[in-house]
Amino acid sequence: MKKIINKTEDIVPEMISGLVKANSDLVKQIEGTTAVVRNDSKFAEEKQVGVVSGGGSGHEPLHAGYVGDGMLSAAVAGEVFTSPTPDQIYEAIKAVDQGLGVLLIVKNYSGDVMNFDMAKEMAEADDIKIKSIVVNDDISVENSEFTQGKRGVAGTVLVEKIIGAAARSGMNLDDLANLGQKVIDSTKTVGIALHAATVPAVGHPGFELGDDEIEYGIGIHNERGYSVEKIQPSKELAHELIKKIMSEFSDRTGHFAVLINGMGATPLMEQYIFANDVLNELAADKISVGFSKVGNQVTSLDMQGISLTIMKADDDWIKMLKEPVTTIGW
Amino acid sequence: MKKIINKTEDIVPEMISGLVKANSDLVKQIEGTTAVVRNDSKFAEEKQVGVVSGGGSGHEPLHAGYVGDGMLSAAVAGEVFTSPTPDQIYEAIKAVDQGLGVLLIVKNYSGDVMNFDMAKEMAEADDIKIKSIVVNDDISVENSEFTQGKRGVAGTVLVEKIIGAAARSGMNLDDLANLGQKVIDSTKTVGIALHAATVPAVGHPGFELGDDEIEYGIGIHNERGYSVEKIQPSKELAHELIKKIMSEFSDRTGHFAVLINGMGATPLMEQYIFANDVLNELAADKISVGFSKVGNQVTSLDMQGISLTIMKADDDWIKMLKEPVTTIGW
Amino acid sequence: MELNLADTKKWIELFVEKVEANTSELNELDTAIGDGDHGSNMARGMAAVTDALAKKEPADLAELYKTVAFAMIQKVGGAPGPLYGTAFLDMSKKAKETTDLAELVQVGSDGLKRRGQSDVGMKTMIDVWQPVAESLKSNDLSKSVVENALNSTKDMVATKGRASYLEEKSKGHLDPGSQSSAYLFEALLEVLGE
Amino acid sequence: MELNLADTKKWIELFVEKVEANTSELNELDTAIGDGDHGSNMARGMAAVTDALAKKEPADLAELYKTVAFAMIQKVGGAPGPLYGTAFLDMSKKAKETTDLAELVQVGSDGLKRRGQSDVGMKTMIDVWQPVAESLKSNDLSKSVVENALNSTKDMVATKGRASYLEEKSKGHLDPGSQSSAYLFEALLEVLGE
Ligand SMILES: Nc1ncnc2c1ncn2[C@@H]1O[C@H](COP(=O)(O)OP(=O)(O)O)[C@@H](O)[C@H]1O
Ligand SMILES: Nc1ncnc2c1ncn2[C@@H]1O[C@H](COP(=O)(O)OP(=O)(O)O)[C@@H](O)[C@H]1O
Ligand SMILES: [Mg+2]
Ligand SMILES: [Mg+2]
Ligand SMILES: [Mg+2]
Ligand SMILES: [Mg+2]
Repeated sequence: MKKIINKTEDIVPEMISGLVKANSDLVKQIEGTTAVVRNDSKFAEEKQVGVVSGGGSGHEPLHAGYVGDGMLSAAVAGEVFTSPTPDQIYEAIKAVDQGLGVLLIVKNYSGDVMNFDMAKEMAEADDIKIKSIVVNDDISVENSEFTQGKRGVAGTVLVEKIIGAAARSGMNLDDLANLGQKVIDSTKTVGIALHAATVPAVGHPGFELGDDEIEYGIGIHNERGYSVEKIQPSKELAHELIKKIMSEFSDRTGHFAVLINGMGATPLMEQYIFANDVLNELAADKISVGFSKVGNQVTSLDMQGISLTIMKADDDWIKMLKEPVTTIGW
Repeated sequence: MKKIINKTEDIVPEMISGLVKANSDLVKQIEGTTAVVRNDSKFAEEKQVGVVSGGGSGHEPLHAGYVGDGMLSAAVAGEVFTSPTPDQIYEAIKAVDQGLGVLLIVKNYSGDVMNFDMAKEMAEADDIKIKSIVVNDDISVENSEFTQGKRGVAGTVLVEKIIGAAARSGMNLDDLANLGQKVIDSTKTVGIALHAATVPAVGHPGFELGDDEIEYGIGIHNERGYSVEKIQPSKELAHELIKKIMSEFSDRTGHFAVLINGMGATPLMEQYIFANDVLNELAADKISVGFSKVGNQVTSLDMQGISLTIMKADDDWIKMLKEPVTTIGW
Repeated sequence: MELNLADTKKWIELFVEKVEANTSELNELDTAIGDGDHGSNMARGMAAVTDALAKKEPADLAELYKTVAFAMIQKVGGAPGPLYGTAFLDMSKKAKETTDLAELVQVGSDGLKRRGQSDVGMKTMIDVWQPVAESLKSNDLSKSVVENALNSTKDMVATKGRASYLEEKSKGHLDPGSQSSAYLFEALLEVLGE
Repeated sequence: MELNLADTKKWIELFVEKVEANTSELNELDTAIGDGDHGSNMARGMAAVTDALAKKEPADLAELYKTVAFAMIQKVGGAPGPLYGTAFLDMSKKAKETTDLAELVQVGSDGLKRRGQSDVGMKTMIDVWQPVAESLKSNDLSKSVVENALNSTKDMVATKGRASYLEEKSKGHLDPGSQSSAYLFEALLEVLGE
């Protein structure tokens, strides 16, 4: 394992410290935590419901990179691939509550759900109005009574963008939570890996793939997917993922939003080639794409791979996705 | 070699086509070329000197990702690691000239210099006012009469940002060229690689490094650097690069701008840790950092590595670096 | 059965030792069906517990359990932070009413179920806590009770936690959280002198 | 010495064949001291030359050279596009005045120097073009002239082009552009029947 780090146990605090130092006009660190909160001038001036997200580290720019005017009010970073602790989340909640309440955006992992729940209980004890929504866009895992449910992956950033825009526009907490749930229910993602990520504390890739193999349906923590296959041309990969995702939408009218997401070690060049194939096939299928974005948004350390997210989007959502924000990573 | 591509010869046109389709509100493709030009509403309305850059592909988001209001007017993409051809550059020049002339920003490689020179001759034949500046910020190569001169690397994006801001503010062609040269002369970069890039047509990494080795001074086309060493903690890497770069500046007063640049396959997590070490050491040395940026800006395909750019910057330049732009990649 | 303050502290210290001695074993178990960090997560928690106990000697059982709970909640994160944290926090509250060990462990197990929205048979640490709580009630906790409970998770299909994403493929592996809980109750048995 | 339109076309066709047969050899040479693409660059140019010649039969020498020049300028990019392009473009212009081969190749070599801001001894294709131009003038171009010119680049330190970044380490390798130029003049020798 070759990584540009110092001590393994210092990775997260040093990363957050670097992020904050390099972007002090946008964000500041909450003392004693690895949580960051908005530091722009508008933050203090304009009242809105606070929007807080967070989760294990290793998915950068998610979540700290999305703190800013029009997106998150604060983000909490846990250890690598490990949910942050409730006290840190609680500090973030307190730092952003302006009396209008706080919405928590949680990815559906048992650790995250439990830690955010505990933080919520702590905030409730302070009489802070608080709600949470749980993102579970990864359709490669079946949603059945026998599993934790579907995982939250790249679609999270689209949820954060829409909720951030709605919160900025003055939407109240209950409506935000309802909107968030609707957005989540309309958002579907599948990812593929060419090479697994190496967790620094582990020191080797989470799984091995042959020189010509890819895995469909992987998660963002080296969770295995639903099948290992020979690598195909980008066009075929795009076709496979589109087929899988679009089968989840019975109604193909109206607009869709598309996110092509790099997993960390896949260059933009490949992401754009894949985007070209995705957008060509959707156009051929007469699916109207109202918004599209390509880049490393929700990564998995140094995983080589890509994910495709498609959202059936109201016209309003498309507008909200397109609104300018002042964040590091959007 | 595992890459998300179709046919090797289609990489660049498909990449540009994907980029343009996914960002049609910002850029459009110049027909028959792999050049992209601004497509925002302001472009037609506001007159300014055109700013055109370009070069071999494989450095995304450079250059097409920096086309937009406040940065480049157009960008021309060549084959992977190969300068674009003069006729394509010429088309880009014609597409952006509004009668006030066009400035070309060229990276110092003989291919780029020659192709842009030929394009310039073609444009001059059309009576277009045209000048060019050549970026050569990579101090790991000696600048002597025996070499092509120093290479143009990550500092290019800072040059494009400042020139873009100045052009937007209405600066004329001659002044822009002078400003560009001053900025170039004040910008110094050194990079390190943990793993070489794999050129798709070649199919294997450009060079091999041991499991615990890094190379100092590599270029953005797999050019070898000045020494191969055992990997060190991020702090030591930062120290080595800062020492090398700061020795180029006799005057350490005033402000500096800092760019920490990922080479393509190095996660943001590592870039922020490195940024933390760089900014800590500069602060300890009482160097005032007026602007800093971290991310994949000038990449080298799937190279694992990082570069550090430091610019001695006028107060005006710091302001220009901070101005908002509407581009895909800044 | 009761456990006084000194013995309970010894129990926790032995638990810390066992987890620290087996950190990579726990990571390995979690690599098979999770994300490979259960050992690291627990070790971070154990260091925090040690620190907290060194900083302030707990005055009573309730304070001791609370110290353990807070250390784990604040330093572990992931799944085990809230799980162990809630178990020990609920035990701390209960310790104000009773010092009966069987009752305390049952309250801890109930805390796990509440926090994890889970129950026995889902291939989680509850599959160790619940049988242990029951054998404490009938006063026949033994090494083999703990071992059997742990081993019972091997052939289960996980329906909670990260391992559940593997569905059928989660079979054939011990549950990492059950292994760390087995260390907890093996430590208890050592304190009880068995 | 003169070369008529048909023979000049044959020359170019043979050049195309040689480059296409040796694309990976040229890439390998460029991998050692450059970025590994000289073969791919030249092959792209050769395909364009073939296309252009197939599309329209050139009416005279000037048109033929211009066709080759434009195809390379528009399709190669990198260093060899402008270099070969300029050489052939200057030859095309000169061909309007003279059909003397020695004069034409000298004009091509001068074009390389102008475009590349370079001269002999810098480990570039000029180290093949210039000796060839001179031997054409004295009417003693031969295989060994081309071979010697090519081999002379081996021990040079590059001072122009990508190889110059290697400084001393560029020694010991043939210059890739000189190799492709050697193919050009070997093709010429074949047409001249030697
Ligand atoms: N919902 C749940 N209820 C009870 N126990 C759970 C639950 N989710 C996870 N666990 C326990 O947590 C253990 C995993 O811990 P760990 O690997 O440290 O956390 P993470 O899954 O966050 O990486 C599992 O082996 C299981 O025993
Ligand atoms: N300034 C120059 N003058 C003359 N020839 C040059 C110059 N720069 C490069 N060359 C020639 O170009 C060749 C490299 O071509 P190629 O590898 O295709 O281009 P690139 O360097 O753009 O990758 C060199 O071997 C050399 O012969
Ligand atoms: Mg974990
Ligand atoms: Mg090249
Ligand atoms: Mg785990
Ligand atoms: Mg080359």
